[in-house]
Amino acid sequence: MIRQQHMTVVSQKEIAHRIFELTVEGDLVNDMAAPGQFVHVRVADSYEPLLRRPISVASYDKEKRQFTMIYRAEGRGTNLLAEKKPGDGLDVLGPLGNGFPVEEAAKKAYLIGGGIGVPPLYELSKALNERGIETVHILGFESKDAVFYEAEFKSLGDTHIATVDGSHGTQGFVTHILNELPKDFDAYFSCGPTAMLEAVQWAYPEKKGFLSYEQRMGCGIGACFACVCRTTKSETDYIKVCSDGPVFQAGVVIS
Amino acid sequence: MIRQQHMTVVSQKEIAHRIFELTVEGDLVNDMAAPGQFVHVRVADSYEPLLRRPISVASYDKEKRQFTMIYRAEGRGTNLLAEKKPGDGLDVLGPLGNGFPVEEAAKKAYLIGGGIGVPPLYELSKALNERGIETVHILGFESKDAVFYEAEFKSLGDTHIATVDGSHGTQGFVTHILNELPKDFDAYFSCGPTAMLEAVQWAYPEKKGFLSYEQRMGCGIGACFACVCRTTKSETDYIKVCSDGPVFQAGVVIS
Amino acid sequence: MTNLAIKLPGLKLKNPIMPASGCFGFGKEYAQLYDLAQLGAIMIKATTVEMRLGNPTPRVAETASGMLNAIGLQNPGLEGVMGSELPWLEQFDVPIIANVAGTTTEDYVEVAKQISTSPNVHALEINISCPNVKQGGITFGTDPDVARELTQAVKTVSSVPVYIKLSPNVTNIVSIAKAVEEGGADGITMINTLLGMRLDPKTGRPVIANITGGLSGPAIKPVALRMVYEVSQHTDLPIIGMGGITNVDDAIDFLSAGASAVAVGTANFVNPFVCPEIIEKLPKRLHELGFDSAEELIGRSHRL
Amino acid sequence: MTNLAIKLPGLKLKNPIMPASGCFGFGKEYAQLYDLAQLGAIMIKATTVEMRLGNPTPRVAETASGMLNAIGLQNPGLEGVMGSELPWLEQFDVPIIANVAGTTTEDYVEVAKQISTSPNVHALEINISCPNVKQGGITFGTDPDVARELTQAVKTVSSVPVYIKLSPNVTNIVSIAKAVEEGGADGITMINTLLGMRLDPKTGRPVIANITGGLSGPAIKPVALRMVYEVSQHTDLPIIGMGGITNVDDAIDFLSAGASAVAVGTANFVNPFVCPEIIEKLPKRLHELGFDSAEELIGRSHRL
Ligand SMILES: Cc1cc2nc3c(=O)[nH]c(=O)nc-3n(C[C@H](O)[C@H](O)[C@H](O)COP(=O)(O)OP(=O)(O)OC[C@H]3O[C@@H](n4cnc5c(N)ncnc54)[C@H](O)[C@@H]3O)c2cc1C
Ligand SMILES: Cc1cc2nc3c(=O)[nH]c(=O)nc-3n(C[C@H](O)[C@H](O)[C@H](O)COP(=O)(O)OP(=O)(O)OC[C@H]3O[C@@H](n4cnc5c(N)ncnc54)[C@H](O)[C@@H]3O)c2cc1C
Ligand SMILES: Cc1cc2nc3c(=O)[nH]c(=O)nc-3n(C[C@H](O)[C@H](O)[C@H](O)COP(=O)(O)O)c2cc1C
Ligand SMILES: Cc1cc2nc3c(=O)[nH]c(=O)nc-3n(C[C@H](O)[C@H](O)[C@H](O)COP(=O)(O)O)c2cc1C
Ligand code: FES
Ligand code: FES
Repeated sequence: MIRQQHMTVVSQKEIAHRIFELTVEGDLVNDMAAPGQFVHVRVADSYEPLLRRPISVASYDKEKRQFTMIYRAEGRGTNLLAEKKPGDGLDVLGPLGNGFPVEEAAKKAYLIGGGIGVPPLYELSKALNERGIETVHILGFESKDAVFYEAEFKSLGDTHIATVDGSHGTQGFVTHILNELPKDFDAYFSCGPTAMLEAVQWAYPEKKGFLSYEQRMGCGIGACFACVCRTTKSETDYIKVCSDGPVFQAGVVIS
Repeated sequence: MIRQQHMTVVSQKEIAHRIFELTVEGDLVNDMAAPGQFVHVRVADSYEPLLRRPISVASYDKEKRQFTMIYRAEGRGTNLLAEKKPGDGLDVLGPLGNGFPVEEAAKKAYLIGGGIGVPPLYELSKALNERGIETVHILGFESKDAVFYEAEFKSLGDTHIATVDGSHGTQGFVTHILNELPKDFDAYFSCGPTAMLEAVQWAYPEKKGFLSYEQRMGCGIGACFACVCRTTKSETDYIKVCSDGPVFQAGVVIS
Repeated sequence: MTNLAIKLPGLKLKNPIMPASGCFGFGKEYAQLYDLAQLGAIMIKATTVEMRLGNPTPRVAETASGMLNAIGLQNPGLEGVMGSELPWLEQFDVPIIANVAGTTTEDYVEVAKQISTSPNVHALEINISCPNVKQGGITFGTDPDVARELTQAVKTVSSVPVYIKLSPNVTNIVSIAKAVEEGGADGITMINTLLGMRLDPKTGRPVIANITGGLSGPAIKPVALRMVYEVSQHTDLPIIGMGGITNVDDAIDFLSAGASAVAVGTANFVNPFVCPEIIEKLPKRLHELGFDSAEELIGRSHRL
Repeated sequence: MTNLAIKLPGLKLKNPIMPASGCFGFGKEYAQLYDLAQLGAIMIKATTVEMRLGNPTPRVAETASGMLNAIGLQNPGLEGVMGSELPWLEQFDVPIIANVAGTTTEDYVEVAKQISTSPNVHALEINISCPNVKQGGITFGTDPDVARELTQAVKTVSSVPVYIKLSPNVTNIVSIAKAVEEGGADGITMINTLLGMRLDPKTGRPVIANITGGLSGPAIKPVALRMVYEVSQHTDLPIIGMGGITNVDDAIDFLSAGASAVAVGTANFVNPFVCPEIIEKLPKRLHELGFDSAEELIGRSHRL
């Protein structure tokens, strides 16, 4: 069920340069169904900024009724979000969308993330590992000071880091790492910039893959037609990222 | 000199129902020249609310570089102001306008205030007392729970309180008290709703009086012509409350 | 008890609050959140003869206290709307106002004729004002003669009362309103979005793929309110007012300005429960203001 | 070094930033705060033949990310402005753009003729768009023929280049722009305020004594930007753009959209130092964006 809830900030921490880890608490967490879902957050009780901001669920804990978001403070809204302190309220609409289908992985999965696309892969990796599936993490960042959750991912499986400027791990993009790795996995899951998703998709045309897309959003629940993409099915077919996605099987979305 | 300064909140206290006493610190205080001046406050670093809010200086202390405002949290802006906590920043433009001419009182002065017009009379009373002038305070409020600074004014001179509902002091308006008091003063100073200023003005046509006016403001410094009033001088004469006032000699302003 | 009911041509509204067209889809998504029967009515997304896929993305951009959109009338087409969306909405006891769009007069006539026969469609809202379709659309709303003729054409075929949705992007909105009144309109809905644009300061490029978009939200409320105030004084048609309504006091303002009911658009995205919340708060607020019914409030600004 | 200078008819601007008319009085107040010689130019408050006392108060009201004003062209009249305000401004090395207003063509001609002879007035800005004067004013800005004729009349008498200030309250701003171009205008300034209104939800009464007022501030920026973008593509006249500019990126947006310089209005009330702050930040921002001069940025949105 989708709820709008005034949740409470439990903690907020800058875990990399302008990257914040924000944990909030409330009953809404009970309805979270799969890694890869997102929430639509109202950052201020003001008309400016007006719209909610879509942020992925990076991890959740139903027992504690808490979930964590990881986001980059970039524009007006996310910078305001970064000012929230423990005890503050936060208006959250969610959980939204359909997450990654963990049941589609059999033995070994590649989790490929770029920048602020990395966060949802964390809960995904935990879920896959719980099912006994081996996970390999290939994560790309701008530079060393933007890298986060390396240790967390390492504790769940092999983890490879690429940075654009080479200041940490391999220099270049995740695709540079992928080229070097064996193709011995049965499913891949990816989240990041659209260009990265495209590249990953092309790299493994024969594998089962699931990609999480981004689009500018209005409502976040499927009513406004802001976030549509055409699909490969037919000339007239389209999906809404917010309610049909954000995760889609590789090969479906025309981006 | 008028400055725009990012001042620091020292304390904020609800001293009566939805009436807040807010003290801030910064060099801007050095330029305060007279009781009755005001500041133009930006309550949020947002476009909404957009405009600054004019608030009188209730008291100031140049040594501590602090001044105090007393205001009613009523609309959008003042309610946001009421959320400020010690240590928060506050964008203040001031000091603005011309204050009360303390030198115009010889021996005994009446200070007549209504509601949120009462605050500037506090600094004024202190200044008059310092000059050895006897002050009598006639203060009107809506009801008992809106009364503030009674003890403070009492420590400076005779203090009479009227409340509209009679829950404290005399029932009725300040004019009810004025009718009962001797006319043995040489100057009066008044701040409050325009209707009250009018009534006071009519009550003492023969006395020297100084009234502090309110108008909706844009710039607060005299540039936009938002806050004008016609005067009794001539058909074409007008004043700007923000820069020519807010204090004017009785009989000048047509309100 | 405060009476919220409002009677308008074709519409017996339980209350004067309804979601605005394009901001509520065909109701399905919001039905997950609350019972749609609470609403005064529902203005569904624009319907065109054929299915439309709309504009490329990005289709929305945020602005100060507002947003731009250029959805481009994406909709499943007359067949899809009548075959599946409207029947699905029949489960709720709520009148539907069908928003009709097109490129030519024939388009409008075709959609109006057919969709007005749906059992739960109680009125049509003729969208002559959408700024996001390149041909047709916009000109209908900016020329009084064209607006009059379109109104007449649609009136001839519609089985239910016809409301014309006015564009604010005009020099003289009263002249358009009078023209559609002459054309036989039963009511007016206003305003649609103001034409606007946002650039990315880094690249200098328009943020919206369609370059320009329609501005909505609190930012436009002063313009909308002024136009409702003007039009309500110069025509006898009832008005459903909209533009930036976000809370109960905004709704009160539009009724005071002369609207008989109001629609809430963009605010649904900010607070998906905004319509039921306003409906819940309205009786208390009316009571505080000394009114026994919503109806008494209509046009009070003119009487002061 | 980043070059901020811009050359426009009659104006050698040190930089493209200036305060907008009516938001800066005649400069005296802001001169207490900073050296006016920093400014690209100053657009002074509207001047009419005779002194005007303007509208009753309240004259301003706040709206979401904007404000309404109905000052009503209060000003000391031609004599006062030429006799005292303009001479006072001569102490600053900054070109003055005199804003000219009136009720009849003769009024405009009279003010233009005289004020254009002041030594520090380098250009006129003809305010055919003020929504707050009841007769005249507004209609000049909404009819292309009337706008053309007024432009011609003013051009005939003016000793300095003439910029026409356009109203956004029109169906087709390009047609007005083209008309004033035909009339011989040297440039365009745009936009003036959008006509709007605010009610007090408690009483139902308009907050502004004049009932309606002009909407300005960040709320209108998307509309202003769209109009500058359109007009700059359809006329050869240089444009001084304005509407909601509050920071350096807003200024960048207007230049990108096709303005050759920009004016800052309402933002002066929020931050009295906004103009010098934008001027200070502009070189660094241009450099970051990869430009060596402000001029290169002009109209870049069209070239992408
Ligand atoms: C399904 C989904 C999940 C996301 N998860 C995360 C996450 O876990 N961590 C994270 O840091 N970011 C995430 N993003 C991107 C995040 O939504 C944007 O970074 C954020 O909205 C930018 O807001 P702002 O206030 O910083 O920028 P502004 O420039 O002020 O934003 C202006 C408007 O543009 C929209 N916008 C700007 N950038 C984006 C973008 N990249 N995607 C969608 N809308 C955008 C904003 O939502 C807002 O409406 C996600 C986006 C989507 C669609
Ligand atoms: C010179 C001067 C001194 C003042 N001193 C004090 C003081 O010491 N304590 C105090 O509580 N109040 C004082 N006021 C009144 C105070 O400015 C308003 O109460 C306040 O602006 C209301 O803002 P809001 O956000 O609560 O209301 P909103 O309704 O959100 O305000 C909307 C707009 O209207 C303006 N406005 C609303 N009410 C008034 C008003 N009464 N006067 C002027 N503008 C108004 C606001 O400034 C704002 O621009 C003073 C006013 C003036 C002109
Ligand atoms: C995303 C979006 C889509 C819209 N689609 C339509 C539409 O299909 N038909 C229509 O008549 N108006 C449409 N509108 C306009 C709204 O119905 C409404 O007139 C306008 O947004 C002003 O109201 P608001 O400020 O409450 O949003 C749309 C508005 C938005 C924001
Ligand atoms: C208080 C006020 C007074 C104004 N007076 C004038 C005027 O006298 N002449 C004029 O041409 N424009 C006048 N304007 C319009 C501004 O010059 C400007 O065009 C408009 O406000 C949009 O810019 P902004 O959003 O930056 O304020 C006035 C605007 C305001 C807010
Ligand atoms: S954001 Fe509204 S449909 Fe997806
Ligand atoms: S508030 Fe601008 S002149 Fe007084």
